[in-house]
Amino acid sequence: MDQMFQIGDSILTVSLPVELDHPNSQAISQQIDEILQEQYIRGIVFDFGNTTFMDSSGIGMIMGRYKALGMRQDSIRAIRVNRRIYKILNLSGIYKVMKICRQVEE
Amino acid sequence: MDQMFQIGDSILTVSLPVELDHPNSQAISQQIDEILQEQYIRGIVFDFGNTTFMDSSGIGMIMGRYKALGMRQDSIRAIRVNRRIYKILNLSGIYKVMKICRQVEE
Amino acid sequence: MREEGIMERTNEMQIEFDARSCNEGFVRVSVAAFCTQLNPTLEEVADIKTAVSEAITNAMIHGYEGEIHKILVKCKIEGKDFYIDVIDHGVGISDIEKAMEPMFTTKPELERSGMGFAFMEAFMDEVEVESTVGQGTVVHLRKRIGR
Amino acid sequence: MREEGIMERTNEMQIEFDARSCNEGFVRVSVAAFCTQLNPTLEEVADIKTAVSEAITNAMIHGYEGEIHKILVKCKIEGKDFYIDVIDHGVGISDIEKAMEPMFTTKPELERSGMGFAFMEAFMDEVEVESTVGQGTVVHLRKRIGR
Ligand SMILES: Nc1ncnc2c1ncn2[C@@H]1O[C@H](COP(=O)(O)OP(=O)(O)O)[C@@H](O)[C@H]1O
Ligand SMILES: Nc1ncnc2c1ncn2[C@@H]1O[C@H](COP(=O)(O)OP(=O)(O)O)[C@@H](O)[C@H]1O
Repeated sequence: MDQMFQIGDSILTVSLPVELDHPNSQAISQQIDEILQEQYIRGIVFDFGNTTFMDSSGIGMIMGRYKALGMRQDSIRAIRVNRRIYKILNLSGIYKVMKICRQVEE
Repeated sequence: MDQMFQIGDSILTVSLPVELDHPNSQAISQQIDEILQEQYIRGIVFDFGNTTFMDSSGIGMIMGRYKALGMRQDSIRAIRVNRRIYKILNLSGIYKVMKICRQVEE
Repeated sequence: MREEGIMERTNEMQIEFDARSCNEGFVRVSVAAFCTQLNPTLEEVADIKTAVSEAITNAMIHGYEGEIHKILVKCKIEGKDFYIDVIDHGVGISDIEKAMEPMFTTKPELERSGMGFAFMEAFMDEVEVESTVGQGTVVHLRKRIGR
Repeated sequence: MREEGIMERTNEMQIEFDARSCNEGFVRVSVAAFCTQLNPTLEEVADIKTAVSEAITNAMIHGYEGEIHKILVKCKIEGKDFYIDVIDHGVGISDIEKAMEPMFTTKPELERSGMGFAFMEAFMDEVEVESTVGQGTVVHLRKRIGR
């Protein structure tokens, strides 16, 4: 699980799992919150590079972390987002608070 | 479906599907029997190169074709057989009438 | 009934499972595997998986509030239509209209986004909810495949 | 029951489906996906898929003789044991001992090899059959995962 989390320059990068569903979102929320308690983190990058499935539990997880970081502008970001995940993120309205960088698709 | 069957020198080579189960075995039996009615075939090579699943319906299909060819020695053969399929073929006793060539596994 | 003719266009299955979150993945996979008979696109399969995931998560979190009881997922193929009913015998919903509003959630403390029904509606052609407080909830979903 | 403690080692699901041969694949996939919770090896998953395939094919071909009725597959995880019951309400088996002999089949004209029960026994740790003529058949399968 530990390669899932990387920290550099007070930015936490989270490699999200293949399926960002309810059980996985819950587990990741917890793990991120532990890290946030241990050290100063000024932003979180959600890496969707491996993620092919996501539902509204994932949206809840991201929104929750945005709140945990104090709802500061530019504090969260999504990278390597494929078409499907992009659609879901868009639909949720979360793009209003999170910059989304799309995956280069083959 | 047609690339599934190739004929050369009166030998029919059948590229078996990923899952050689009951519905697939039934369909293949029918298709082979049509070919056997149309032209002279002296042997059948079952190519398991893509096959990862097989159950006793597959054994029934092979035995049925062996009978359709007159139960002649060396009239049927299995090639590119992986470990799993090899186990199943062995268990069934079909190796007594069919030469089995194994897949080179990585 | 013989496996021929008009009846071949109908096919049914149902899965009953414990309301454990570890079961969500296998239920999605099962429903997706069943609907491949309709030759859906990858996008259509993803839509169905997301909708099913929302409905069963709701049954666990809201319907049963984390207790372990049975959830029933009924699937039916009829022509090009794929029907899914997700049934729980949990607490039920008092105001269905309100529950279906985007962003509305009764469990913000569990980080629910309130987008479950909105996602179901976005990805399916029909979403209908029947519910009786104290008795449970049925979510009817329908999607036409291959348009 | 809360989702904690000792109960986490038990988990149940069941699938009921039409006895159409096009359903065999999805049922195998569902059972395999459910049992991944036990962290099985690929070989163990393949064993389970083969055994389930044999039992449900039998329910269709022998139990219901091609007619479309319901087949029920019940799965239970208990500790390291995976239990599967395959249930039909078909013609039943008059002589179970004979039926289980390798190479014995009552449908040679359908190219049955008579190896179905032999495969189930080879790939599972336990195979038990209950049957009543005219009422149906239950095949109990058990496999211990991770030895
Ligand atoms: N199966 C259910 N049983 C009881 N209440 C439900 C059920 N499904 C949904 N609800 C209610 O509807 C509300 C909205 O659901 P939804 O749009 O999926 O958002 P969320 O799950 O994020 O709360 C829930 O907060 C809950 O109050
Ligand atoms: N569910 C069932 N209902 C009725 N008869 C069955 C059932 N399963 C098995 N049988 C009987 O047991 C015999 C042996 O089954 P099996 O070993 O699977 O071989 P096969 O399916 O190739 O005939 C069948 O030919 C059939 O007579």
